[in-house]
Formats: sequence, structure tokens, C-alpha cells
Amino acid sequence: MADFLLAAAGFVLAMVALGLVRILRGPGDADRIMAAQLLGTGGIAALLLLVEAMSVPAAVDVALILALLAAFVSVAFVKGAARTEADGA
Amino acid sequence: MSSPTLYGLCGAVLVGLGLFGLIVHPQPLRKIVAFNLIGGGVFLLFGVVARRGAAAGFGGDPVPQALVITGLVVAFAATALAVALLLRLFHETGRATLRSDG
Amino acid sequence: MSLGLDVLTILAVCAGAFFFLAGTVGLLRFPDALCRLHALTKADNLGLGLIVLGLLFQVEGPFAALKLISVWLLTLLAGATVTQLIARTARPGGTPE
Amino acid sequence: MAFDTGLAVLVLGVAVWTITARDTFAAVVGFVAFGLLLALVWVRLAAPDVALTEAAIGSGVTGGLLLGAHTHLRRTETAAAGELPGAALRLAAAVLCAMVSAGLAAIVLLLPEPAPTLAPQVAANIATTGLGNPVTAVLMAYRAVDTLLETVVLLLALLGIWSLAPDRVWGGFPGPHHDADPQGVLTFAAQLLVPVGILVGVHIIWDGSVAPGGEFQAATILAAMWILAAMVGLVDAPPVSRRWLRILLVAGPAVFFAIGLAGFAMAGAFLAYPPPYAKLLILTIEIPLTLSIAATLALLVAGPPERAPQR
Repeated sequence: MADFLLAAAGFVLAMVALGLVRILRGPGDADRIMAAQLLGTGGIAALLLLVEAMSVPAAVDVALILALLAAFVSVAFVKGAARTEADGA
Repeated sequence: MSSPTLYGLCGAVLVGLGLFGLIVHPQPLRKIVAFNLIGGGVFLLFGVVARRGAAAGFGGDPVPQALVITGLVVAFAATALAVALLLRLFHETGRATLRSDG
Repeated sequence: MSLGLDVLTILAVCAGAFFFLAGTVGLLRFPDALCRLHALTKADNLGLGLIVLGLLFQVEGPFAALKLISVWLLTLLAGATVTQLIARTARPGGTPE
Repeated sequence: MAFDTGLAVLVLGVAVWTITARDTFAAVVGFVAFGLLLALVWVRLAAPDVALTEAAIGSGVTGGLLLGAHTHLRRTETAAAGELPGAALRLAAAVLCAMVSAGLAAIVLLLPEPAPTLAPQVAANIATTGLGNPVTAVLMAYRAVDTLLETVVLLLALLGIWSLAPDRVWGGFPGPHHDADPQGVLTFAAQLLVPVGILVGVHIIWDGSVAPGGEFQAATILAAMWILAAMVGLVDAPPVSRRWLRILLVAGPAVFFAIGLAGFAMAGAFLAYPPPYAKLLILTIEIPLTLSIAATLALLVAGPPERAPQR
């Protein structure tokens, strides 16, 4: 079971790594935020799988913090994007 | 090669990458980001030392781990100070560059 | 009993991983921002949701299960907020916030 | 092992991207992704406490700080990009950095076998602290002087930032004012997130004595929630001249220092805890310390005063 979960974590990470190509290509900030969002969700998913595969239940808190802080960073993103446009870009 | 060694090599490369960015990038904000990459690499080296010191039922030596936690918080404080200095420079001069001439 | 739970876990995690695959392909291949947003939300909500569901069969105790579900709900909230705002900025003539 | 190789390659890939990206915004996004991946690496290295700190500070709050700075500097970044040093200098820098990396890699490969460790000493003495988490024990007992000085460093950094304020706004409100939009999506999200975040913060500090977690991680979450509430306009930053704010900032280090001095009388050394009361004393330090660190971190992100105080 642990091997399967580890493999699943690797697969999800590989997928979001491909999604990172979208950050590379852009073109708009919206695409970059989306790719970062996908990376955040995928990272959390990989972490949860990893926690179960390695049986370190305490590390679920890391996923909890990542989920909270991902929301925080997203709001900072959106605020920043809104402000830049308001500056008259 | 064991996984800790692998991450140690990863940390070594990160330090080099960050140092390169710190030297080459003209934009101060990029230098700050690069400096944080160096920090990440150094902390990873500590993490490898900690992991190798796993003993007495602990997954790693807690002393280097505690040092990394201290380091992360101090690195954040330094980053915040650097960002504040940069923004002040920008508000004073209207530019954000480290060039002393023109 | 444990074997049955393991099978359920494998099924749900595989389904979740599939949605991540679909989301990534969509993000890379769809022509415009709104389509890509549609693909992304599938990966976000369903992919993570199914993986959390799969892991729920493995955890012990209600508190650990509660934590897993809160991780999912928090991600949903963040995702819903951000995608809503991206959609507004990406729509022609839309204003942010 | 395959997983570790993949993760290490991914970390390096994101790091290369962060350094080489043409656009600063893309580099900052890359840095946030980098922090998230490092948190995974810390879990793989059996260091969940560090993973918590990395996720909270390294990725989250630093990411927010850099994004905020980028918003201000956006228009200057492209101009400064033209000042890239010449090819010769870049090549020299690349050679130097490759040498530094190679040296560090050699050190990693030549680390002594068996590895030196202090884990047995920690294990032998952890019972006297009454704590279950070895990392918290190291931070709060064996290396408590480090932790005390670290909180002082945070305060000094905050003083440094405040001292950058122009004279006319001294004592005023840090950061710009955000107007709340009561119907807004962001306001709704913040109203849901902030209470949950505070709950998680309390859980992390409470857990910190027995499981991974502790005052720095909890303080970062509390700080992030406060910044979030400020960003969407639910609360405003207090003027930095407020007395209660100053007291809040120094309360944690002051309690820490006072208990440290009391160590002379109770156990014969600075920051020595008498064994029967060790856990009680550590908790007495941790709770005000968490609040002080949270306030300090939030104000570090908020920046120097920008708006004059109302008179």
C-alpha cells in the first residue's frame, strides 16, 4: 500500500510539474496564478499521500498550513493584480 | 547513493544557483529572491546532517532541525528588512536600482 | 476488511490522480483562459477531493479524518475565491473585484 | 528513491526557473512553488517541524511579502533589467558559483561515517523538560538562549523597518489602507478563513509540546490571518505609536528573559528550569511569545508607517 501511495504522490507531482510549464509560457498573469493554484493543490495532494505512505500522521498539519497559506497567497496575488491594473497599466 | 545524500547535492546546487542570481541580477528584488534560494540550499544541507544523525528513535538529529527553524525565521526578518529598504529607496528616488551613477 | 478498504483507497486515489492528469492537460491545451480555468477547477476540487476520500479509508480516528476534510474544504474555499476573481479579470470588459 | 530523485529534480527545475525567468512576477511565483516543494522535501527528510515552518514562513508569508513588493516595483523592473552585467562577468560568476556548488557537493559526499549526532543526548534528557517533541525541547530548553536572541533579532528588524518611515508619518499607520467591500468575494473568503486559521494556530501551538509544531509556526499562521484580514479591509493596522502594541511586541521576549533570570534563583543558571516546573515554565513562555512573534511578523510584512496618525 505504501508503495502505491508513494507512486500516486509521484504521479500527481509530475502532473503539476507539467502544469508549471504554463507558468513558463504565461502569457497572462491569470495563467500564472492558475498554474500556481494547480501546483498548490497538487502539492497538498502529494503531501497527503506522502504522509500516509510514510506513516507520519503529524505531517497532516503541514498540509493544513499549506492549504491555509495557499489561500493567503492567492488573495495577495489577486490584490496585487487588481492594484497593478488600478495604477493604470 | 542514499536519499539524504541526494537532497544534500540538491542543496549544494541550490546554493550555487542562488549565488549566481545574487551576483548577476541587476534588480534588487531578484537579488532578494536569489538570496532566499541560497538560504533554502543551506538549510537543506543542515537537513541532510540532521537526517544522517537519526538515532535514539528520532527520525533525525533535533539540534540541526531546531537551528534550521531559527534560521528560517531570521531569514524572513532579513528579507522583510531588505524589502522595506528597497521600497524606501524607490519612494525616495523613483527608481529601484543599485547603480550609483546616472 | 482491510483489503476491501485498500481497494477502495486505490480506486479513489487513481480517480483523483486521473483528474490531476486531466486538469494539467487542460491547462496546457485549452485555447483561452476561461477554458483553462474550467479544467483547473476540475483538478482542484475533484482531484484533491477523491484523493482525500481515498485516504479517509486509511486513517484512524475521527480527528485525523476531520483534519483531512478540513484540508480539502480550505483548498476548495481558496480555489473558489481565486477562480471567481480570475474569471472576472479574464472576461472581456470584466473588472477585478 | 525514484520519488526522491524526481522531487529533487523538480526542486532544482523550479529554482533554475526562479533565477532565469525574465519577468520578476514569474520569479516570485516560482519562489512560492519552490517553498512548497521544499516543504515536501522536509517531510521526506523526517523533519515535520521544519516542514511546518517552511510551509508557513518560507513559502507563505515570504511569498506574500515579495508579491506585495513586486506590486510596488512593477514598472521599475523592466528598466533595471537592461543593466545586466556583461557576458564576461556572467561567465566568471557562473564559474565561481559552480565551484562553490562543487565544494559543497564534495562536503556532502565526504560527510563522516557514522554521522555525529546529538540525538541520544536529547533523548536522554527530554524527560526532564516534560515535553514530547524533541525539536521544541531543543528550541525551548537546551538552546533557549538562541531562541531568546532570535526573538530579539525579530524586534531589531522591526525597529530597522520602522526607522525607514519619513518624519511626518512617524507613529502613524503602517502600510496602505484597504477599503472593505462588504459584498466582495475576498471579504467573504477572509471572514471564513480567519477564524479557521486562528483555530489551526492554537492547535499547532498546543500540539507543539508533544507533536510537530510550536510557537514560530503558530505565530506565523496567526500573523498571516491578521495580514489577510488587513488586506481585505476587515481590520486596519494600529498606529505604531500605540502603547498596547509596543507592550504586545516586547511581552514575549520580556517574559522569556524574566524566567531566564529567575533560573539563577531556582536552578542556578540563566534559563535553567527546575525539573518539576519545566513544562509549566515553558508553556508560560510560549503563550506570550507566540502572540509577540505573531505581532512582530505581521508588522514586518506591513512595513514602515505610511499614513500620519490622526491627532
